[in-house]
Amino acid sequence: MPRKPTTRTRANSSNGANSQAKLPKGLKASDLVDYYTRLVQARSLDERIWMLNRLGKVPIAASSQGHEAAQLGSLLAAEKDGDCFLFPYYRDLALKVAAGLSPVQVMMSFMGKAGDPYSHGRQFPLQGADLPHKIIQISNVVAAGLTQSVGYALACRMAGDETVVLVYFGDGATSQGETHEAMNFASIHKLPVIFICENNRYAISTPQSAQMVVEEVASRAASYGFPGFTVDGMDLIQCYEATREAITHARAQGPVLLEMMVKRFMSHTTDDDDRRYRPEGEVERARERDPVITFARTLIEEGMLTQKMVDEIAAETLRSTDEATDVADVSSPPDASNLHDSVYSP
Amino acid sequence: MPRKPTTRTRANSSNGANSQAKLPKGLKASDLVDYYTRLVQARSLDERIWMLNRLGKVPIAASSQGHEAAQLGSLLAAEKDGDCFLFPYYRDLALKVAAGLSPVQVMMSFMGKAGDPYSHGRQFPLQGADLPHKIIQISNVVAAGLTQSVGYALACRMAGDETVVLVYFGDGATSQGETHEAMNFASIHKLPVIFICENNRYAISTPQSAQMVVEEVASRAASYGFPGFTVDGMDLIQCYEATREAITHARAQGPVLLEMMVKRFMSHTTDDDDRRYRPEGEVERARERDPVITFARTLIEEGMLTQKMVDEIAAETLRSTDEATDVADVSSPPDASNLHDSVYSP
Amino acid sequence: MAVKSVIEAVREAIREEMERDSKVFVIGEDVGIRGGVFLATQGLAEEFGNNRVIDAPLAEASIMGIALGAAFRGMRPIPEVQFSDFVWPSVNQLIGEAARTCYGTNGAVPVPMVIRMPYGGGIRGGLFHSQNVETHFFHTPGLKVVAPCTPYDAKGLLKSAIRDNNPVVFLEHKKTYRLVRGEVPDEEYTLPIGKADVKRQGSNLTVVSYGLTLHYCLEAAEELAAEGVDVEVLDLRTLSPLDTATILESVKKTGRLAVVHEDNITGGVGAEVAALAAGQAFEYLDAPIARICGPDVPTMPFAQTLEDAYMPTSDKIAEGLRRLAAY
Amino acid sequence: MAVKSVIEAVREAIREEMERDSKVFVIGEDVGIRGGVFLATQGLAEEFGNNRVIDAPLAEASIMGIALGAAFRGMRPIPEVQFSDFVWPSVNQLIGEAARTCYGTNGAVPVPMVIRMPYGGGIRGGLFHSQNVETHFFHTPGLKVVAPCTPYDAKGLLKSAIRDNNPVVFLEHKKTYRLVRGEVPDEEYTLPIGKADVKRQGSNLTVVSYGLTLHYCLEAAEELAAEGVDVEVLDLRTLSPLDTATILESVKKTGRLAVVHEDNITGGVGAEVAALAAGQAFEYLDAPIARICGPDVPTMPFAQTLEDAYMPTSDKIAEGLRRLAAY
Ligand SMILES: Cc1ncc(C[n+]2csc(CCOP(=O)(O)OP(=O)(O)O)c2C)c(N)n1
Ligand SMILES: Cc1ncc(C[n+]2csc(CCOP(=O)(O)OP(=O)(O)O)c2C)c(N)n1
Ligand SMILES: [Mg+2]
Ligand SMILES: [Mg+2]
Repeated sequence: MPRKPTTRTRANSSNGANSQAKLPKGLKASDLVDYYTRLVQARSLDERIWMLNRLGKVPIAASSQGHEAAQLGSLLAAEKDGDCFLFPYYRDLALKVAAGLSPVQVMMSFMGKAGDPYSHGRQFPLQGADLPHKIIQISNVVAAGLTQSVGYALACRMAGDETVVLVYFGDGATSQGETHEAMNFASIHKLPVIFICENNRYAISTPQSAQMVVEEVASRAASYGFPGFTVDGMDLIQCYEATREAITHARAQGPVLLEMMVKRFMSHTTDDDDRRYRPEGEVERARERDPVITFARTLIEEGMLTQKMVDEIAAETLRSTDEATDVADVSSPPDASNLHDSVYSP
Repeated sequence: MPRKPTTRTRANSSNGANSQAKLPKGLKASDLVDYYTRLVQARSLDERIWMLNRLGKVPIAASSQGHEAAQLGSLLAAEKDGDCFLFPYYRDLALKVAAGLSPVQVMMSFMGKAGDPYSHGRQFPLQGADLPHKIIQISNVVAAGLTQSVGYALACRMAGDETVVLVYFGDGATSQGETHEAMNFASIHKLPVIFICENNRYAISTPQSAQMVVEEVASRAASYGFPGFTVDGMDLIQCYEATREAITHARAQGPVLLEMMVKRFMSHTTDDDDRRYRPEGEVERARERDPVITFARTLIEEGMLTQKMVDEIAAETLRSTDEATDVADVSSPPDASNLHDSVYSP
Repeated sequence: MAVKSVIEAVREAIREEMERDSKVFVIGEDVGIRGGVFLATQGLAEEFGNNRVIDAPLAEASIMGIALGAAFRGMRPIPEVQFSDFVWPSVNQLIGEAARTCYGTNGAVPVPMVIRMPYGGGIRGGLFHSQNVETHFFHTPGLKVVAPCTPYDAKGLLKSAIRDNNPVVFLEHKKTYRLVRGEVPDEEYTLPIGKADVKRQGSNLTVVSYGLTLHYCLEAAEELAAEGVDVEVLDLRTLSPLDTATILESVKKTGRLAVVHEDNITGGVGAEVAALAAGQAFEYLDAPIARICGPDVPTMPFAQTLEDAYMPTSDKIAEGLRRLAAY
Repeated sequence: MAVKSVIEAVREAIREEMERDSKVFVIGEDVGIRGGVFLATQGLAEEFGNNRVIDAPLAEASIMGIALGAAFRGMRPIPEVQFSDFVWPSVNQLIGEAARTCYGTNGAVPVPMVIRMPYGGGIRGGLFHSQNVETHFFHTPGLKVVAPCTPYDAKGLLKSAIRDNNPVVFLEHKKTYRLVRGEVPDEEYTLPIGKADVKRQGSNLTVVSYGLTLHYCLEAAEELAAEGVDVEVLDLRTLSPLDTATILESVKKTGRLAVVHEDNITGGVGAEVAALAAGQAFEYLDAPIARICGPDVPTMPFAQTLEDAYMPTSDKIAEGLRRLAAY
């Protein structure tokens, strides 16, 4: 492991098209089409959820719109690797959806129904655990998952596993002391943890400049003697590649910090109104690099998709979203008696 | 303020003599003699306190032996500046003594007598506040003083003061999340805080290698975009000069991290036995650079002191220590009724 | 007098005290341009500048420690914890340091600071946005704990808290913020910390509560009045120091005591109130002391059904009081 | 059976469980080569290696969070908090996360972990090495809290705690470590969590306590026996879940209840015990419930005079019991 890590910023394609001319290492065309489909499905659900909030059917939601390329690119790398465990955070809607939940399960969770796969309606949507898809997110307390993910990695090593742990968090979470503690411990024990910072340059209303003096979160990896990279989080393939490399490094040599530069398209949550604090036009400009659009463009350019297929995918995912909404809407909430279950484990 | 700080290691005089041929900037010969006297007094008290512990008269003590040059060098800079406020930690016995307490006050504090100037016998020795000497140390909870010192600096700025705050801590404290939070906040607001790490490469029994991967704590200043320096903490004059420069920088441009490399001569506290975990001969080797000896040698070489004066100082300080011990020993403990006072402020 | 909401009363109190005393300042997450997530500090950054309304990085321990350090230097900081659920990373500074600063310096260093926290449930906040945290601070000598339930009390007590020379944990029940409205005098006033308030006079039994559930107790009392039971409703307002005199006086008068709170029953504030009465008004008690409190599960779940099942509602309270009256 | 000290019993329990189950590991500050500052883990690093006895950096939040994360993966971590006073930086992981993990995942993720903490005063530890922290965890559903006072109980309960699938806060009173000695069976045994123990049978009044003060209660009981008052001394051993049945049974038998603890009186565990009796054994009570507890000052000061003034000693307890018996 390099003792003096350098911060490497990967090429930033300013036009929004992915820079890869050929298939990225380890992927088939069908993988990309598959992930495009998951991306569109996630986006469709995300938009619908926001609307359902306005209709009073979903009490709260944090949107992943604008973060999806980072989430799905890293997820794709984890899936291809086959032995990764994920500690996402509350903004990782697309990640959690794409990891394998059905649209119905997603909607159940957002409406607080008994069918919620994460917590049986006890927690905020998609929070708790989805063990079948190797995901744990105990809370939405910012940065609380970081030390836990490091402990998980430690336990995997103790148990003889080769598992690599991916833990996700925002730029705001980097201010928490526990982020420092987690990275420090992971570095001392050279644990296979990839710290993925989805940097959208906001913690609710607080801009990055009020959170830190440094330009790049990735530069802080130097404090722990492990590598840190800043990548274009709007570019799914770049995120895939960076994560794939990071997984290899992590398994062999220890932690990596990946900073993925993303844009938050929506307000912080459905409870927030970002017009209070966001410069006009910022979101519009950011949407020019909407991963749903740019990824489709790339796949069409590469001949993996046609416009017709794109349209079909859009129609199909929308149908799933509609159906899921209807099914979840009429499904049962958890029974009141459940209140007292599982305070303790047997 | 430099955005990309570099870590500068100042020349290490391996023979233990101070490298300064002339008087350091801003100092008179009498200052150095004065500080030598304070150093010897602090050492004398420190040794006596340890002995009194073995005699059952002092329940607990953390020795500053081996850390004195760092503590007194920085104190001298603060005193010469004239507008500094100090947040020391539990190992800063020499600093607290040299800041102006009488030997009697020191002994009162260690014996838990009513004359304890820091807490009236409520706290561990020399813990609480010594406002006449501009010192606050609320607790011995490791790293708890850092954010407080940053808040103090913030308040000074709000009040229009030019005060610079010096906060002291060990290498162990750098692992605490709050250390990260304190440095991060100070950097964002460019507050006049000097973070002084007395690095003795141990947190009780835990060597630096089990605490962090980096070689120099000072390198972590880069994470906050402010300068960090590693200096020889066994060299009082070097610590003076580095702190003096840091004060100027801090007042004009914001935080500085000063790492002072020191040696812990004694066990962690009177409760500890470092033979359990310390390589044989380590302390003996470290004592070759005992600041009490090397500083005397320098002052003799520079013609500021004679051996006779050195002997007189030793005799005089010992006499003070003896006297202080006797006075404190027969003085009264706090009255039991004091238990209920000052839980709240009027 | 104008009718205002709790959040308006809180905002007014902060604004007036900032105007009155330049040492008062606010620090917290999103308190500046955003005005706080509940808008308690809306407009203050514009009026007093970013130096007195400081948007902190997302790090509660530093918010608390920095506020504390500023208090050492004579400032009167008002740190905001965005939701009480997020106070935990900061409690070393609060329980460990702030609460013991005055004591640990034998009175040399007072800590004039008010830690504001929106707390409590009933707003679909789930496990991490509904927490009742009062007991932890109630059980910490050196802290004062205030938990008002009306705009009038909130404003008067917050102003007193800001002028107090001790760390005051000021608990604002989120659900009351916009729901509870009431008259607030136009002229300046403060209310004493440490004084409970009899919100309803009664002779048959005493209910002690605070925060949101106080309102539910008043509703329940009305129900029981219709059934001929005259309930006295006592609003603690301040949890610490506890107004033991007012509690004991009421219990001695009615001979029957119920304690109601949203927080988990075991080891909650209600346990102390019950123990107080069982120790110092024993001869006056005509019935077992009733506690109608949140169950011992980790706060309110997200689903409506589960949240409802958790909450001590006016119906549940009325039922408990009915049983107590009938004993 | 051999006579052992509390610290020996603790060490044996950890050692035996580590031997029995390779999933058990220790993490904390100075737990390795140093063997912990109280030597609770002495020799374990040599025996089980540094991978199972991990010297952590000085950062309690990470110690707790890392232990918790390891528990998610099926390990059975035993994080050590060097002194209970230093638990505060870590309580977000403990109160916020660990306690709600099982509940917040609807039972999918159990948390088999034991958080060991030396706690309590009487050892000239001053304000920051004497803290009684039990109430904060007692009032946190999802945690279990164990506080034994003899070597026999310590060993049997620690072994059970390690085998339990929930986060157990295991409180070891520092002053008992070497002071309290007692017989410990040579053969393997465990004791059930959640069961109080009648340490002395009696018929005139019930004293409920735990930890160091339990021993003082036994001394006071002997004093009163000489005066013809027959005191039953009940050792809670487990604070959470509280053994309400045993408490109520004893109170119903004697009709008089005193609760004794070192922790601050207001809002302490004693308040809950008193509230329990005042709610569920009201008809059996012949006297006001007495609480003989630490005063409401921030723990024990350093000076001997002040520490003594704080501490509920056997004399103070005897006096309280005498008054209760005479009521
Ligand atoms: C400990 C804690 N403090 C405060 C909050 C409230 N809060 C929720 S999200 C958030 C901002 C997080 O920003 P960032 O980490 O950048 O993530 P993003 O939402 O931008 O993806 C805040 C302050 C919280 N959930 N946890
Ligand atoms: C939060 C906290 N955890 C643990 C301790 C116990 N403790 C006291 S000093 C110490 C080691 C500190 O090492 P370092 O910061 O390097 O200072 P040094 O003693 O070496 O000067 C520990 C673990 C404490 N006082 N506070
Ligand atoms: Mg962000
Ligand atoms: Mg050290």
